Amino acid sequence: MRRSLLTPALVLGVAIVLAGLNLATPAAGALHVSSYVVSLAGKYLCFAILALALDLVWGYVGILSLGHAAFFALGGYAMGMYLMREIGARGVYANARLPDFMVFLGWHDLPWYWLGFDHFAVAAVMAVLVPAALAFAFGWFAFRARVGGVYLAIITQALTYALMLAFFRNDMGFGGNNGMTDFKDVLGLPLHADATRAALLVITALVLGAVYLAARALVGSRFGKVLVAVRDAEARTRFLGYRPEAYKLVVWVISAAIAGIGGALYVMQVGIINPSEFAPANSIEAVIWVAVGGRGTLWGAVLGAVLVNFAKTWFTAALPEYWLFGLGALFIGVTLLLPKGLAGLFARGPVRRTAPRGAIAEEGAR
Amino acid sequence: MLGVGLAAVAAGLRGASGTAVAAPAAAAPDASASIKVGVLHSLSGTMAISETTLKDVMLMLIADQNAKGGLLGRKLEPVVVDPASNWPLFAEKARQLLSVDKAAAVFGCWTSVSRKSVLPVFEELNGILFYPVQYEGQECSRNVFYTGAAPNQQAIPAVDYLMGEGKVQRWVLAGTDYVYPRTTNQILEAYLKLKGVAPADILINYTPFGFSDWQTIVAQIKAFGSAGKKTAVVSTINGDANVPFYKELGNQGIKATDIPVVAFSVGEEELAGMDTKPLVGHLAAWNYFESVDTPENTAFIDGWHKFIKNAKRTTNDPMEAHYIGFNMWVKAVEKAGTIAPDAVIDAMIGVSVPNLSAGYAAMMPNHHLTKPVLIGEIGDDGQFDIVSQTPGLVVAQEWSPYVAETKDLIGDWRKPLSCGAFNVKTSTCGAGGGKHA
Amino acid sequence: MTLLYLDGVSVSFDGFRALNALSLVLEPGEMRAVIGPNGAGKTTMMDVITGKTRPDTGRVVFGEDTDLTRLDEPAIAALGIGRKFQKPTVFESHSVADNLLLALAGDRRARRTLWARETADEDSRIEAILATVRLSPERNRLAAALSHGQKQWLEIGMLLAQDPRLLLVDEPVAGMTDAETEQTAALLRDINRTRSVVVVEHDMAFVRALGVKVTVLHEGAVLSEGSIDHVSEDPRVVEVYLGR
Amino acid sequence: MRRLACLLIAACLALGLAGAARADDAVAALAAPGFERTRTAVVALGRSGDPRALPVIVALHDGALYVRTDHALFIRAPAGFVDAATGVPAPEVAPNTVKKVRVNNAVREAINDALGALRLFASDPSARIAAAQAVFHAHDPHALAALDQALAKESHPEVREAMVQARAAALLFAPDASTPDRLAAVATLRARGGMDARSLLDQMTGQPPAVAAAAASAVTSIDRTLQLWNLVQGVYYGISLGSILLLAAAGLAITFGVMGVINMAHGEMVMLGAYTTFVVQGLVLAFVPALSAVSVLIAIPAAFAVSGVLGIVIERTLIRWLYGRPLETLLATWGLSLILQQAVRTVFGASNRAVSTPPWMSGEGHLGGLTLTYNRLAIIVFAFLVLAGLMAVLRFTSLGLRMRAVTQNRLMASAMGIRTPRIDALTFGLGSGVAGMAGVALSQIDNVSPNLGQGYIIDCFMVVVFGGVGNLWGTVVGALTLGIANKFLEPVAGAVLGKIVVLVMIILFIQRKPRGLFPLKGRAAEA
Repeated sequence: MRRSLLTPALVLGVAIVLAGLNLATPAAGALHVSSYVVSLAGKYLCFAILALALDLVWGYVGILSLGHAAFFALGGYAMGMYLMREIGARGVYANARLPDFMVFLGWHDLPWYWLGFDHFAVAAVMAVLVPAALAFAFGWFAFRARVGGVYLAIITQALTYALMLAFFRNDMGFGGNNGMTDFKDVLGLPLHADATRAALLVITALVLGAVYLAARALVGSRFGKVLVAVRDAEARTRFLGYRPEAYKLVVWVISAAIAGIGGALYVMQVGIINPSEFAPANSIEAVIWVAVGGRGTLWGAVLGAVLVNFAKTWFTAALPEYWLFGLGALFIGVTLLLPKGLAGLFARGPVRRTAPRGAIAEEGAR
Repeated sequence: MLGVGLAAVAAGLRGASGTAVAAPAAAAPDASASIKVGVLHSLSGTMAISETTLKDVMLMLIADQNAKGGLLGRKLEPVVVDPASNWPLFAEKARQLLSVDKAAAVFGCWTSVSRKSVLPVFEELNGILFYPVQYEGQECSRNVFYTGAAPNQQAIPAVDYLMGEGKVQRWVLAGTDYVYPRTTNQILEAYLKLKGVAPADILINYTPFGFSDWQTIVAQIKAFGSAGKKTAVVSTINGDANVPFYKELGNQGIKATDIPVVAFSVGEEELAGMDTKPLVGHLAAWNYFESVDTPENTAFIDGWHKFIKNAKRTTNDPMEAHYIGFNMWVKAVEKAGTIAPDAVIDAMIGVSVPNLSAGYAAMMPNHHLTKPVLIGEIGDDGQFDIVSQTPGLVVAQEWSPYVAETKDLIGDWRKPLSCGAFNVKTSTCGAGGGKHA
Repeated sequence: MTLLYLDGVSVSFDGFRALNALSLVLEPGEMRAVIGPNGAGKTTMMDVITGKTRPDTGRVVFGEDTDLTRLDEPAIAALGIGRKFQKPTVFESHSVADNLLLALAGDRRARRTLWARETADEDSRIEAILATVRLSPERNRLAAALSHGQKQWLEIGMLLAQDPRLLLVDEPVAGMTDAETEQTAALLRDINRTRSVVVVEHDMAFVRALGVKVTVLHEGAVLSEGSIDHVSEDPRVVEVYLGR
Repeated sequence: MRRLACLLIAACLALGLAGAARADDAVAALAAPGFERTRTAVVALGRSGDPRALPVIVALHDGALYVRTDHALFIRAPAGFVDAATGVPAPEVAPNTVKKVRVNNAVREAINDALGALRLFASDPSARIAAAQAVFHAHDPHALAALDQALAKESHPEVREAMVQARAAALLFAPDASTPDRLAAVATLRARGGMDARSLLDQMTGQPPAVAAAAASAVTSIDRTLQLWNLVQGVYYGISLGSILLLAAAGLAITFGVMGVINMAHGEMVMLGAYTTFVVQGLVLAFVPALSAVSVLIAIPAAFAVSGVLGIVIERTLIRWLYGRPLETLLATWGLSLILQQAVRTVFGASNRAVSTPPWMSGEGHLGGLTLTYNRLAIIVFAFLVLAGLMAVLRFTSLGLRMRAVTQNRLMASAMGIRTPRIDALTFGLGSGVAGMAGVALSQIDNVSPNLGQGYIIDCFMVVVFGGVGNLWGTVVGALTLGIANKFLEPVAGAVLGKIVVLVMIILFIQRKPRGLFPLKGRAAEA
């Protein structure tokens, strides 16, 4: 049990230290942590939550989702809608009833699906519920039809792509290409105050820790054992009388909900949410965080998310012209040299055999 | 649960920290150190096509300034970052430029959404952003200087030209589905109706980003244009979608003499990516063309070719905007004698520098520029042949007079008013701008 | 009363007839060996019984009157039909004990397994099975680390844990040493005391060792049936095996 | 030259020298600045019928008309400047002393109309047809006299028809035309049909009621036929879009469909093909300008080679280590695509590159009311040629035989002495090469930019999955279905919504038929 507490404790500790140094030390001081670092750390942790969600389905049941960023973004939008309402009359058009972009489109009253979003609680619930509901609807069909492997990966990609196009449309009532931004405060606390930002960082760390422990309990349970069994030999579980589709569906929905939570925290700290969050590239990147960290180990996923994003931050500033080379090389290197990711370096037990060549066709057809 | 937690933790932390204030962007500059200038343009991803050139032009301008001995006796140091056409990354990088690199001014952004995503950061950290691209207006931040055109500095004169010279009576407003085209079309629609154009003679069409199969839509335009009245297309189609659009125009044999297309986002840079022979005569409205025949422009182009080591590289309107913006910033800093944001922001208003078309650009109290409007026809040499130019300079209308909520607003950052959205009717500072004050 | 009754079952994959109006009757408590050359339809027969493949025509009746062709794998498994694959398939990244735990009869529904805790009773049953399949010392090793023969046994053990009425065993001794083969034969006979078993096998020596009724499949239909001696004298069988 | 001469004579016969005086004023007016004046001058010149008009207008059209500070006009001929008014050589004129007479759209339009009227007497029938069509477009009553002249001596049936139609058009706008004439004209236009006839008839308001009514009914009848054709047109657009998808996806059908490799860098292979086209075009222009019209064709094998070889390299260095781990392959190739994009960006620069469309591929042809744009037509043909080639390779070549052997039963194949690694590499090379050829086609209709590939990769996967993995026919049907569906939804639902609907339909379809339209059957697929 102690080992299981290690990761969350570590994350929380770092978060608190950063927040503390940011607030308690003078801006010029040597120990001072700039609000830039704080918000950056917050962002990384949100991505870590997404990575955890993805690892649950990919690492433990072998469902590769190339559309998980969609659930993340939906959570973000739900929270974004609340933050939008919080702006109230402080928007550009000083319109208390409508968000700026609706005024701009010449709308006169709030669409029904915006009702209730001026309450934080509603938004928070929706941030979990909406992704979960979508995941349920999608998974219900997909897993029943035994769509798997590559096929599932590709239609999840289609899913997020379709959502991206949909949210681009201004008529959707979610701010079109610009999405939602210029948020003022959450629960009356100014979003741009260092204290709030620090608080959000700490809370994100807490949520991440909670999610981590929950996920750990899940995969530790007999349910979790069945998941791994499905990953290793789906047919066998069927002949043992299990219904893999049911297990997949449950974990898929849970995963989507977790992603949603991550998104909700993300939008508060990044201050903008727009359709580009649905871009297939984002989902693929998330998969890569997990791959780099090591699928099938929860802490690996967290590690991967933080490391890759840190690398990205650093690269884009240090060598803006060439960072893509670095990132690309990283992905190739990891998949070639560390099939089990960084976690694989510490993993005990035999390395999982790779299926014999030719299994591809089967994998494809499954 | 989350909310309660947030409130509690925040309260606790505030107690621990006392009052937390954002450090000004350029805190305590020591006289010897170089002055950092942030360059925030996408060098990868979809927007790299347009933005990379602006990064280069900034490097050139900074190099030139250093050759002239820098600024306030200090060297200028460009800080280039790559926001990778990723909007949240724009915000992150802006924050880095201001709070880590302590950039005295940042030149960057192209798309509206990128500007929107960095805006809160600049206002929070009290930085200075120079935004060089024509945009939809409806914004007037104290921390942003809009060196591109507002809708009235591009669209209206173009339409006037077509009505007059082109005798156009029927209009297709085709755009990419995002805020800039929608605002522009909103304004144009109102304007056209004002001019007595029947609603039946206006066709508005929106397409997604990077739209590449224009067959049906071009055919639709063709059909719309065959109703016996002279028809023109006003295109606010963005970036990637333009090349396939014009190629399809060429294929379906729509010549400028049949249905002229006037574009607001197609400049020399975009033309460089097309075979312009089929496009001869189609128009664009800008505040600058490479073909402008003035000594300043010739000098600028030569300098550019030397710097980029490629005599084929074109210049375009946003480059001129950066040229003007940078020179204005230099002037303002010299005027203020410091790079401290507040001083510079105040000093900026009223500064005027030569533009590249033998005129002067002045920074107005609404943080927008006065600009000439040029109409050019595409020539077979990939350049624009200037066929019309507004007699005087046009002052930007940052707030659309055609949107009920904003028709009474003006931006004026001069003290004592200092308001980005001042309502002249109620003579109150609208909440939208109030926060900037 | 019969346990399993295949009635004129036919299956074809784009043109190729894997099963051709196959009929077969299995009595309760019986052990039956099914032999036949490659492509005779042995594995397809298994697939049809366990619901993996839907037959084009024909019925598969289990027990009193359950038509298996209407059910899917988990449902059929729940009825008490266990299957062992040709290639041993166990859960490589689980320990031997966990493999058995997952196989133990019990509520398979997700909402149950979420909260399920391992009971003492389950533990003792696992112990018992481990003993039967001679894997007690391997209890906590990863299945991936087992030898080929051990995996075969573990899989049989999982079938036992399932506590089925009918076992379908596909080539259990493929790749086993003679000693292991011996033990397996004993094991199967042992199992047969309480359950019906169908064994598909190539290894004649093994079939002989089992000493049970033999069905010879050829081109998707029953070619011959009877004791091992009877079928091995049947000229058609000889023709199929030794001819050409 | 001969042609010009006889043309001049004809012109003289037609109109005599009456207009000479007017022409002089007009030429003078040309010299004065201001587009509007230039335009009116061109119109006057066109109507003057003065023999000197044509060369001047032609020169203006070709941008070879220059004006000197003293308002004297000169035509730049290969030999040197020629006085526009007199036609005598003016060697004393130096290029730096004269400025080009500038034109804008209004002037261009006037030029085209004027040239139309003047060329009615050209010796080449096709030129006369073009002229007649120009007059039709201009429908300028002043051209009536010339038209009647031309018709009087015209024997060529098609030319006659064109001229009659032009005459009808002009007549409708002649103030002094009699009602019966107008009615006849309306009938002619109705018979002619088409957009432009419709647009003329649309302007017949304020005419005598009989004419107005006739025009109205003509418009409706034309509209009816147009609607029918629109349907067919929609199908054509669909097929054209489908053929693009087919091209882009054909390569993937090999690498993904046959080999099961999820190649996220597939789009970049296409992109490289497009850039190859750009480079080849440059080289051809530089070294053998004579061939520049066919540089696109030259680019096809080049692109195939470039992408193909790169594909082989990728397979040998990267993919081979990842067989059996398709999901890892996906990640590695994604990384690869990032690298390729940035590499191209570093080499060619971030901005688009211009690939010009050869003359024989630009413009449009008509098939009844159907408009066929040549470059789309070319791409459709190309797509199916590529497909046929691909099938031929798979069916009839020993490579194809080996490929199928390897993909069906690797162990057996290698046991029979097939060098499976080599086959893998070649198969992947083939798929990538085809992608490269797709790039050549795309360079004709889309951006040649580092992001080119990204725009198509998702659609490609959709097509392959929808059609059914490992089945080229499936890919064909998939591509065409998606293309046509898209094009029919676009007008109804709008471009964005249309695409969304298609995507959702695919998602649902995959749920119903997880293995696509034409699934692989048999136990191999069941495993």
